[in-house]
Amino acid sequence: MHKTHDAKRVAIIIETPMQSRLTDALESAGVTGYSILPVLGGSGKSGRWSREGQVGRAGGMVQVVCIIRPERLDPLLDAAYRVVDRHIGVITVSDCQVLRAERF
Amino acid sequence: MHKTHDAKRVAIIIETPMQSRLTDALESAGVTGYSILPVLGGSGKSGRWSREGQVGRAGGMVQVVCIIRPERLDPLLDAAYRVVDRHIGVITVSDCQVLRAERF
Amino acid sequence: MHKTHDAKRVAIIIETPMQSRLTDALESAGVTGYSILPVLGGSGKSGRWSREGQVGRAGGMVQVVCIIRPERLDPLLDAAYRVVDRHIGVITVSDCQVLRAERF
Amino acid sequence: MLDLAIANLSSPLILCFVLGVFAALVRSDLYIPEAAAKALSIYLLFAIGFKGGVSVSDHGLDATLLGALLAGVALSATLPFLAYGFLRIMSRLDRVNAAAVAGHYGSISIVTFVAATSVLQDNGLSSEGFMVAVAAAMEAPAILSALWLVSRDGSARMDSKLWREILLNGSIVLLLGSFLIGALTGKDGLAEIESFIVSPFKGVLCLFLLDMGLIAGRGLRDNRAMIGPGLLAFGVVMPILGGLVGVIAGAGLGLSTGGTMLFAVLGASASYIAVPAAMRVAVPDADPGIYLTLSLGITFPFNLTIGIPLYLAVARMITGA
Amino acid sequence: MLDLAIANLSSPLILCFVLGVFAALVRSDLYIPEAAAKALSIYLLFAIGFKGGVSVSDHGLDATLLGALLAGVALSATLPFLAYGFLRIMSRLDRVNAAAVAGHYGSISIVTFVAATSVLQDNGLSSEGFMVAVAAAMEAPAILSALWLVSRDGSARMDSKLWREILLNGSIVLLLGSFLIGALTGKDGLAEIESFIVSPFKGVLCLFLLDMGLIAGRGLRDNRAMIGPGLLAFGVVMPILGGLVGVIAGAGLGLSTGGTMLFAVLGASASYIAVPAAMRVAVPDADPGIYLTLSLGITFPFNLTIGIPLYLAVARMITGA
Amino acid sequence: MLDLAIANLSSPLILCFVLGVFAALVRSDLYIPEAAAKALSIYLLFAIGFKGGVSVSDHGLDATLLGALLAGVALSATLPFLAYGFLRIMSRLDRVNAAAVAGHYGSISIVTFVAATSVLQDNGLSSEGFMVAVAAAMEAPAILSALWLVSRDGSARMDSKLWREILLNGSIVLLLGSFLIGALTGKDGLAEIESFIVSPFKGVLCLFLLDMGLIAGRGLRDNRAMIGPGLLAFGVVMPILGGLVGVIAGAGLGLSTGGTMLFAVLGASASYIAVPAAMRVAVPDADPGIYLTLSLGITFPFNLTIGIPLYLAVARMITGA
Ligand SMILES: Nc1ncnc2c1ncn2[C@@H]1O[C@H](COP(=O)(O)O)[C@@H](O)[C@H]1O
Ligand SMILES: Nc1ncnc2c1ncn2[C@@H]1O[C@H](COP(=O)(O)O)[C@@H](O)[C@H]1O
Ligand SMILES: Nc1ncnc2c1ncn2[C@@H]1O[C@H](COP(=O)(O)O)[C@@H](O)[C@H]1O
Ligand code: NA
Ligand code: NA
Ligand code: NA
Repeated sequence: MHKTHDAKRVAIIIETPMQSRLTDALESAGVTGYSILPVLGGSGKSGRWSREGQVGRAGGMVQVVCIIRPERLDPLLDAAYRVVDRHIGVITVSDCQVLRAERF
Repeated sequence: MHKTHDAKRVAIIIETPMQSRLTDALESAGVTGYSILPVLGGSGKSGRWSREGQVGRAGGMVQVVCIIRPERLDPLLDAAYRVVDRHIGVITVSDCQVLRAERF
Repeated sequence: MHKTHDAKRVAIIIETPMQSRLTDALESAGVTGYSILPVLGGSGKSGRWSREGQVGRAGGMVQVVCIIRPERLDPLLDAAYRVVDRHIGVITVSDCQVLRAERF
Repeated sequence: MLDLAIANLSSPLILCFVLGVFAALVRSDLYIPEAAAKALSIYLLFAIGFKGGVSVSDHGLDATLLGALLAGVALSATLPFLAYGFLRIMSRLDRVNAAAVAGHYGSISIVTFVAATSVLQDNGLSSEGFMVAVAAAMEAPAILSALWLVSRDGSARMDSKLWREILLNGSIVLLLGSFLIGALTGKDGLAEIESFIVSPFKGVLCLFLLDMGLIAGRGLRDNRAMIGPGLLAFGVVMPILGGLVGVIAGAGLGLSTGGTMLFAVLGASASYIAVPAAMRVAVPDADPGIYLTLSLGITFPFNLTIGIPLYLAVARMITGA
Repeated sequence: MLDLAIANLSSPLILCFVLGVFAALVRSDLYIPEAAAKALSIYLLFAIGFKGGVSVSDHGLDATLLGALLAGVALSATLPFLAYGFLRIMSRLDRVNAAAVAGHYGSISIVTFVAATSVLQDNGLSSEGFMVAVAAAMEAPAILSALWLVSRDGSARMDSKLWREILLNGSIVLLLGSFLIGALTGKDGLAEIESFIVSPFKGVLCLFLLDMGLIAGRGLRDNRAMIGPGLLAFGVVMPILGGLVGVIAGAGLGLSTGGTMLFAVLGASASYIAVPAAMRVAVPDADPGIYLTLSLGITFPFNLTIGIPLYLAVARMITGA
Repeated sequence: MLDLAIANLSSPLILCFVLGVFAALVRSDLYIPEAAAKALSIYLLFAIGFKGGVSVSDHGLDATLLGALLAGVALSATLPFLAYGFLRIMSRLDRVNAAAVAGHYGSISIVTFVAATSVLQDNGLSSEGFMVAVAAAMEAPAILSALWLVSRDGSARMDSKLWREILLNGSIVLLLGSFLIGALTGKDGLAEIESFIVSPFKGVLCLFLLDMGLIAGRGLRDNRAMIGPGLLAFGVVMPILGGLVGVIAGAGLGLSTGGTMLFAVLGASASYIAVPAAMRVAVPDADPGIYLTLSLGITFPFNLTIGIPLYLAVARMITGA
């Protein structure tokens, strides 16, 4: 059996123009790793959107995913919250297990 | 500490030609928000597939992700199930916490 | 109410050049289904990266997601671990529920 | 005829397709990104539609257009029944899969059409510009026939949303739209964008066929097992039959040799974009591994290499050119 | 003028845009992949910048360039105040949304500019090559004015990072960069890549306008409800006003008829890339459904169809050509 | 030579690359989508391969081809040892990283090759068409040498799957495939697609070099710290050395001035696609930040700006042209 360790998976869907502000804030908050996933479209309070045929980045969103140790969750959420704040965006946290915990 | 609220994360991997039927059904079921993520390829009972070089949409799949309040899960699954039914597709539900619960 | 079944969601972020080795290993380990999601960029011990404008595949990563029955987790992790081993990559496991369990 | 076949086989177009098939079969990681392939297809649809429209504005419309449209619709609607019959005889496909496959063969492949126009041009032959509109008109009727064949045992789902999707699918809208733009702007319009849609056309088609080869090769590689000898034979015989019916329709309408040959190509070619998408929605139980492999992996290469010169030769014979 | 408008309306460029709008309104699934649309826009920026630079290297620089740059910056910075005033009178937009919209109208739309140069060319008119640099210079100042308008009640966020993003955004860097490359390499440089950036230009623009039509149509379809009669009127009146101011500036600077018309187009057009991105960062409370729909769904089509020939006619009148 | 260097530096090609580096260094958000960059590279490989093939079909094959292929393979296989020695002396890289870097310098960069053919053309020089095949042949052997260097302490993993990936990687298959297609279809084939693969070639290369500049600049920005003075020196000295060996090989084989210069470019250039991918699989402990920054951030710009004119001058001298 593989030894796994408890961790938190934070997923933040955020507008593309705010992406670098978010990752900068995460890095300042001591987050050492994250991945950015594309989002093709969606729907929410501010209506439907889709990336198809768009040229500018204003209209799109991305999903930033961080796997972190549970004890680091609060500073991360603080940092993320400060950036997302008045912007549209969805922040979710879920439990997970990681292999190779020494990398986190 | 940030106040988080229990929520459900429903992820539905579905064939691209069925995407708009699914999101229409979700909206009819009162789902107020979802995001659509691209899927590059995969494998399952019906074999391997990949989006590379494809022109038509028949061959691809997307992942529709909804974060919802737990009490809304059942109508959502009903709606999703009715669409996916005889189609290929994977529906998973997991627990998560959301910030800014007022938005859901 | 829909009958759901416990399952595990394994998400493996791995370098693109290793993708086919990973999926081959998963298939050998009896995994019957997985999906591959694109990753646009990220940051980790080995620095920041982004797919923008890249021509080669060396620089990118993908996320391989498998939904499996809990009892199949260990062989899957064995297989994944053997491939990822000395490579960069993140392996997480989380709990989820699936509909249509007969398909897994 | 043999000369023509050899000339055809040694054109860069075919060789690019062959290269793609080869690369897929040896599992090279050569690939064309989805967005690039889509962009190439948009270019080809736009260019072929526009040029068709210009040609109509040039030569004027006559009664043949209406006849050709009607004949095209009739062909598209009836060929599936023929195909279905053959499939039930020649293969062990169940009704649902046979109907789904049949729908593909009533409808058309626009790349095959495009490749055929390029062969016509190499042979110094012209054709009726409105054939582009006929091609667009032939996309959908076959789907209806296939669904009718399926729905007899209740496994097809048809709704008004699907109707809209079929009739307003991107290829039809772009093809007819650019056809209209070409018809409205005529030679002047063409002059403005000629060096975009005319001169590089064949080179773009080369790259697109490379991509088609990659996809067809991958399909063959992964789904070979699904295609038994009966289906294989169907994938070759059906286009010849459809081509013959097309030739007769074209010649009967009094079209030029080029137009007659294009009619044959429309009859012979099998859809691999519009129909598969509709089948996934309406006939989810039909296996895409069967209909896509047949259409893309067998019939498309057959038409590209042997079919097109064959249809041209027959069209020449029958129109006495 | 009417002739010009009709000629304009029946050019492939406009018709491609119309096709896109139509496809979006009938909910066809026609789309141009994001990567392809971005590639087309890079091509257009590169080509227009390069050709502007070559033209400057050809005709030499004179004092007018500086004057034109200053006038452009002034126009971009002041038009938002005019727009803001109008919006507060003509519509019920709150201050934040009014300011955000106003910023778009001070800034410019490079596709409108590109389409205008293409109309000039069709009319055998040339223009000052440095107008490309003026266009680049006009992108940002309006954002500052808009933010100033917003920040009076503290709802705007401005930081140095945003400044860098605005001033070094991809379009500006590519436009000015290729302008400089064109200016440095001159006619020889142009000769090397002419068959890439000159001949296919208009065709590429056609496809890009098809995409713009798709996006504008989708915006109109989804956000129609947000645009009341007041905003609709603003979306048409404001470009005419901005165009007039631009004509006056251009003629005042002694520019050619072509240059004067381009100045009008810069004044009349509204941003839909740089300003929206900045607004999302700095003024998140403003609703993109309003400013994008106005800019892309109302003003862009207006300029493309009626505005451009109108500005050309006025420029001809005022420069006495 | 100085003239040539200056002419080279002021060509649109180089300036586009410089623009890309600039944009990356000032952190502009200018970017070329991955799919578009990939499409550009497919175009360039297809065009250069095809033209090489046509030229071979034109001039016929002679014994030199075989000699050139063998010399190329030998060069690719041995240069890594030279590079490895240098690295161990000039830098503090450990064995694994030194071997990984060395592999890059034995292999080749096809864009550098493409840029060099374009410089040749500007100088009115032709070259042996088969040099394209030599380029393809030189991609892989260096990887073997590098793995041999690494595997002495057991840190490399080699399996048959990796072999297939290296030998059948997309670039090699496309380059050799289009070379063969060009050789088979000859001048007639070229005539069919000339306005696609010849006329716009340089413009496409401009945009591709813009993208290369963006990537190289981003690499330099983020990984500057990894490149000490020793590695920096290596990144400049090694291509000169490799270039010299290449010139000697080319002249020794009796190639034309152009062919000799291309041989130098192959020797001098460092891989940034095929080898990095192989290294990630087989030598995961080697740091891509080092080998990619060296190859793309130092050696590629050096070759593009100074190297190519230098190799041309030396080739002219040695071949007495
Ligand atoms: N409940 C949700 N689940 C998943 N994604 C959501 C949800 N709500 C919003 N989103 C995403 O966030 C974007 C903006 O949401 P909103 O701020 O509600 O307009 C939407 O377009 C979706 O892409
Ligand atoms: N267990 C699984 N985990 C993740 N994705 C799956 C799984 N099973 C199926 N899929 C995805 O759904 C597609 C269709 O699955 P299937 O219907 O089994 O052929 C596959 O190609 C995968 O992309
Ligand atoms: N904690 C993490 N959360 C999410 N993604 C990560 C994390 N750590 C690493 N990654 C991803 O894995 C890549 C390689 O990580 P590393 O090996 O740490 O350089 C990063 O660039 C990210 O895309
Ligand atoms: Na047919
Ligand atoms: Na303006
Ligand atoms: Na080399």
